[in-house]
Amino acid sequence: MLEITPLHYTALSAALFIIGVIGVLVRRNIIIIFMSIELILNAVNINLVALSSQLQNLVGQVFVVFVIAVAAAEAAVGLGIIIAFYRNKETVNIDEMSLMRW
Amino acid sequence: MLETFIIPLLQIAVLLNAVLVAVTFMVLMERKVMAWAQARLGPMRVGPHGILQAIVDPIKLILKEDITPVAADKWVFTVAPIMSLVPALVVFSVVPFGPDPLYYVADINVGLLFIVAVTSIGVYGIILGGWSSNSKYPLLASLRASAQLISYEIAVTMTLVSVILTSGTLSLVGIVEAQREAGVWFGFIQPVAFVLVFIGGLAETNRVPFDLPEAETELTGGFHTEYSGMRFALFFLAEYANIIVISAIVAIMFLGGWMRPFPNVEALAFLDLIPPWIWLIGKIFLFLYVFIWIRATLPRYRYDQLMRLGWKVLIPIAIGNLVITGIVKVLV
Amino acid sequence: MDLIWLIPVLPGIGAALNGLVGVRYFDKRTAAYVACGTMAASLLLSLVAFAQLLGLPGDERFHQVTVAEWIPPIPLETAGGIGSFEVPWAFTLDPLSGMMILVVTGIGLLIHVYSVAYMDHEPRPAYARFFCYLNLFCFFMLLLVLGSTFLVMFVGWEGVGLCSYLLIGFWYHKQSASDAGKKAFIVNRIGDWGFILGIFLVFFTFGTLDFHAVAELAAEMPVEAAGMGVLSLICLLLFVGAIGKSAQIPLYVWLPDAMEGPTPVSALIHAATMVTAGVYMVGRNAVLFSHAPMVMEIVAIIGLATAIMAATIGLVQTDIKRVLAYSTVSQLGYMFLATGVGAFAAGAFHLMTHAFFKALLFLGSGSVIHAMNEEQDMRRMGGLKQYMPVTYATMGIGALAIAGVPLLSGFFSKDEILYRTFLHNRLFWMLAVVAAGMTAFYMFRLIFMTFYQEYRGPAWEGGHGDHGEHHEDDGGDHAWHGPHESPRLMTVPLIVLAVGAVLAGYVGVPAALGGSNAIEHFLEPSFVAHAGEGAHGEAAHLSHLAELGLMAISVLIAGLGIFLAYRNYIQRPETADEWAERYAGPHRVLTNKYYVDELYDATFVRGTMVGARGLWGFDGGVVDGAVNGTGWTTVASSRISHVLDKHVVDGLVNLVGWVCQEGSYGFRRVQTGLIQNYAFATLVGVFAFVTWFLVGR
Amino acid sequence: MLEAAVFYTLAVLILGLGILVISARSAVHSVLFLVVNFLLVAILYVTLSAQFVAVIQVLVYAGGIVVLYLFVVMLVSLKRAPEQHADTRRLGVTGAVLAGAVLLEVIGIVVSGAARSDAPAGARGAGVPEAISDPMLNTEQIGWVLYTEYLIPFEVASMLLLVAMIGAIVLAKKNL
Repeated sequence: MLEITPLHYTALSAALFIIGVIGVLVRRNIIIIFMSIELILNAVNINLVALSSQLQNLVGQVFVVFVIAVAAAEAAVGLGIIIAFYRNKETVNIDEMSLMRW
Repeated sequence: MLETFIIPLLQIAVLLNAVLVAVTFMVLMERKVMAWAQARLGPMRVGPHGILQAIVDPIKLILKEDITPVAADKWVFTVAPIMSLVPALVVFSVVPFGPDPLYYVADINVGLLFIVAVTSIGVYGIILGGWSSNSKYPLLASLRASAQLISYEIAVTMTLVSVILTSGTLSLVGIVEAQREAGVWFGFIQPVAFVLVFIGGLAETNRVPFDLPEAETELTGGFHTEYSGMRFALFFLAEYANIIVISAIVAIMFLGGWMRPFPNVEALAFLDLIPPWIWLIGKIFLFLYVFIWIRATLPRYRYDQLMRLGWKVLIPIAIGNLVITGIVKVLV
Repeated sequence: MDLIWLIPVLPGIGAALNGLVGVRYFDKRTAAYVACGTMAASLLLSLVAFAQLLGLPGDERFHQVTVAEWIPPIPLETAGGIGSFEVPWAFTLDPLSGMMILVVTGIGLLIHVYSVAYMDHEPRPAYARFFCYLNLFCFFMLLLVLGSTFLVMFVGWEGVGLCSYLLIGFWYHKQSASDAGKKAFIVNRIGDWGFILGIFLVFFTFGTLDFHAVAELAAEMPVEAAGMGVLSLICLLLFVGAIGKSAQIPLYVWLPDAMEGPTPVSALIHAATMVTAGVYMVGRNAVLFSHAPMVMEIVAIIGLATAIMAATIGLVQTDIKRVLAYSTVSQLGYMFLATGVGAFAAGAFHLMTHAFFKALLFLGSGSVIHAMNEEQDMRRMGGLKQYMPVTYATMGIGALAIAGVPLLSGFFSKDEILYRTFLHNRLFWMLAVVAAGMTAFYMFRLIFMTFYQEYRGPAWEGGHGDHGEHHEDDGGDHAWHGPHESPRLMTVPLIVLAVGAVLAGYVGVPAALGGSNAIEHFLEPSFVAHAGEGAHGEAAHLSHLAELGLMAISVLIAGLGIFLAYRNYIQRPETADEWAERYAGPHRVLTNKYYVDELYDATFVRGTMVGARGLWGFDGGVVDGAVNGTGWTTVASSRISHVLDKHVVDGLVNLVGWVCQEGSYGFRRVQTGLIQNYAFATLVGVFAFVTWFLVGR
Repeated sequence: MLEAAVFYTLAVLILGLGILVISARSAVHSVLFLVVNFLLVAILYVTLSAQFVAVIQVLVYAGGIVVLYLFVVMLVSLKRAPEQHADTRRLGVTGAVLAGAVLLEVIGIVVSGAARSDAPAGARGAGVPEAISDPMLNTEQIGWVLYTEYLIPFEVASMLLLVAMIGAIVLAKKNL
């Protein structure tokens, strides 16, 4: 228990991941949902870095860089969509974003 | 135990105190220099030539009533100044005052990047401070400040990359050593970067002529209009600490840090009698003086001019400088 | 001599120039110069070639030039196994073709020159077109003459047929002209059918199409004295072709109608050159025919019958050109008679002399027609001697020559034929002499009706006669000022031809008259397989005295014919009508040309029409019925298919759609528009996967 | 011992801040917690001797992306609470329960994996030049891998960022 193995990091990662998932599923403010998604990405990153350290392999850290780049792109476009949506509907409630259903 | 905890803690304590004292004296210095520039005397009452004013001012701020507006988000209102000050102080942990490990808290291999990263955290303090006040002028000021910060951060970071290319390392100690090996300060190799970083530093610290977030004529007091007492003092500290940080970075990167002028010229060896940390502090003071000098000299930019300068002038020049540096680096 | 291929090509170039460029861009002068220039060049070449030919020893007068490959070797089955079917563009110059190219180019040039004036009324494009056709005709005719294989000759053969069609129908806006053109073309088809079959058989039999090779191979074969062998069949088929082209019974009907074409055309194509192609072809294959005596007999009989029949029709015709046309048919009959009795050289000799005097006569008649403002009926002429003396004189010479008056060309060639016929069969000789007498009669009837008697033609402005009878002016753009002598361009060829008509006979003065019959010896190598072998038909000989006697008889008969004509048309012009009344039946038959056209019309044409109607009815009733039935069946079946389609297939399709629709009503409830519920679905998947992973371990 | 203490402290803080992020009533508070969370994660990276990634985490995440969130939160000044309206069909609670179940399962896997202790220790991926022995060389090594082996993905990522930038501008502009 006191020796920190990669499995500890994996457990931490899984827990953070699930927290993010719960955030995505439960909250209705779409901005917070986005932040939950960032949490999920961070959980993944923790896993990557931990395993990179464990395996003495830098590829994990390289992928963290890519994940961050994708997260930045996602945030930029996603928040742009939110702003555009807010301009029209004056709301950020995800339950009110259902115009395209039948 | 000694090396991992005691010495660093001592270093941190010394550094923090030094910075905080330096800030108080810098306020005095600013007032004095401004006064001289405007043919006034400045503070003269407390101590000889008002020197003790530097001690009196903080005491005043600490003793003042700490007001929290009713409509404010109290929690955030409290956190904001801390988030503003902490990054400014953290940055000092990687600033080397001399070649010996005793002179710096840490020499990490991503030092410059660390500085950039940590200073970028400082923007939270401004934004949250303005937002949590729940008042229109602070909100506008904080939006202005954060936009300005982010814009100029791009230009400054891009410029720093060209310096990194020149030195070949991210470590601040390494950069200084690289200047020793090069035999010349990077300010002469990278004059454009020098000027750019300095201008960017002016903007990042919201100094004249880029002090729009604190433009009294437009926004009364800026993002800290609603602040008073100790929390205001923290913002104040953070701002001046940032100025010192910028000065220190510019001094380290472009003026050889702790080294004497012409470190390779044996004839000037007598200058080594002065300890390295004094050299660095001297250079920092030089820049602080220039900051104040500029404040006393230049008028304020308009906001659109500010943004145009950042995006359409500085960033293109920074990219061009980077490209040229890269080409020269490949060719030489 | 290696350049003989240029002889046909030059007029071809002229034709191409006039046809492709001239019709649109050349003025009349240029077109005329191009046409006459190429012909003159061709004539010059022919003369040179002929001179070179004469320079050779008698038994080496054979020169063959291969210009290019035409049909590359193709293995084909023949009687003697697999043969190689190979046809080069090869040209042969030997005495026969040498004589022919002189005739074609020489008379061709004269007629070209004549046409320059004669066709002057034509508008510019038609003028160029005319010379294009005329040049093209010369090209094909020379190809026919010079071609050293059957197939090259056939190309020329068909080409001249085409040009004949084009030139007969030259005034295509005239119904009768275009009909005549079509008639000529279609009647010729029958002959060509025989010709091409003959060619097939030649190749199948001998494995080659080269005349010389065929002749040498055929010479090896036995003479088919009794019965019909393959050689006889070949000769018969070839002769069918000759009949068509040379207007013999029963395919002569197109030639009189061909007179609808311009007169120079009649002179060149339908008198001097093309119609003699049949004779030439038979002569070219003399060796083959020599080996088929039975066919020779047929040739002689048909020639004789044609000679007599055409002559009798010629007696009563009133159209000046038709008289000449029947005369041509008759003379061609003579030529076939000559070849039929084995006197190939005599036939060729007569061919040459005939070319001169018949061309002369046609051109003369053209001159008359020209003078009479396109009038062709002799009954509306008369007394033209005073108006056009040159024409009168030259035509008179021509008539004397054709009538067989001694010392003129016709006398020598015709008497040679009669003499050889006499040797062959006396009955033939008698009939031929009668025909000769009739020839003399109708020729002089023509001369007398045209140039003597009173002027019976229409009046002209400023002249005598009343204005009421003023003839329709065909030209329209120029006023007619009465009969007049033709321009120099027309009279000069007449004179040249008249000289030719007088002198041409002297190349073949018979031995009986102290001559050496040079032409016969000259031509002889062309009619035998191997030079120097000697002629077959020289079995019988008469004494010179007997020969002279025969001549005297034929001259007497000719004189009688001339006298009768003189009596009937000069002394007592009414006699002709009296005779016509007295022998009304025969006269009517003759006037109507033995009703042959009507007969053909009733049998072949009507038969074809009836057959076509029947087929049309079959087509309309049975074939169309079948097609319509098929269509109806299709429609009916498609109706059924439609019903099936609508209810079964569409039903299935609609069923699928309905099922999808109904199903989707249920499933669309899943689409709540709540993004988090979709994310929940993902989570369910994750849960399932992780569970599987946990349990699976 | 020290390592374990640092790890557990960081883990508790990270998870606690994560829960605060998703449970905070005010979006601004969420953002604040998120920033702190990211900073703590960066510290975690430092303990794993991944300094470069840690700095990037601070620079890009904390200093860039979250600032963007903060802007948006501030711009979207809501007249009514964003969570006011709730669709009746949403499966939020079920989802949370299911997510918890997944977490339990994963931890079960982790625990059983730890019990077996046959983790592929020392298993190294192919194509990586050397071990991360010297922390001072971390940045250099990452740069090396990134600019040689992963050059094309790197460039693709840059294109992605460019496209995202243009897209964001197009979306945000009222009228282009």
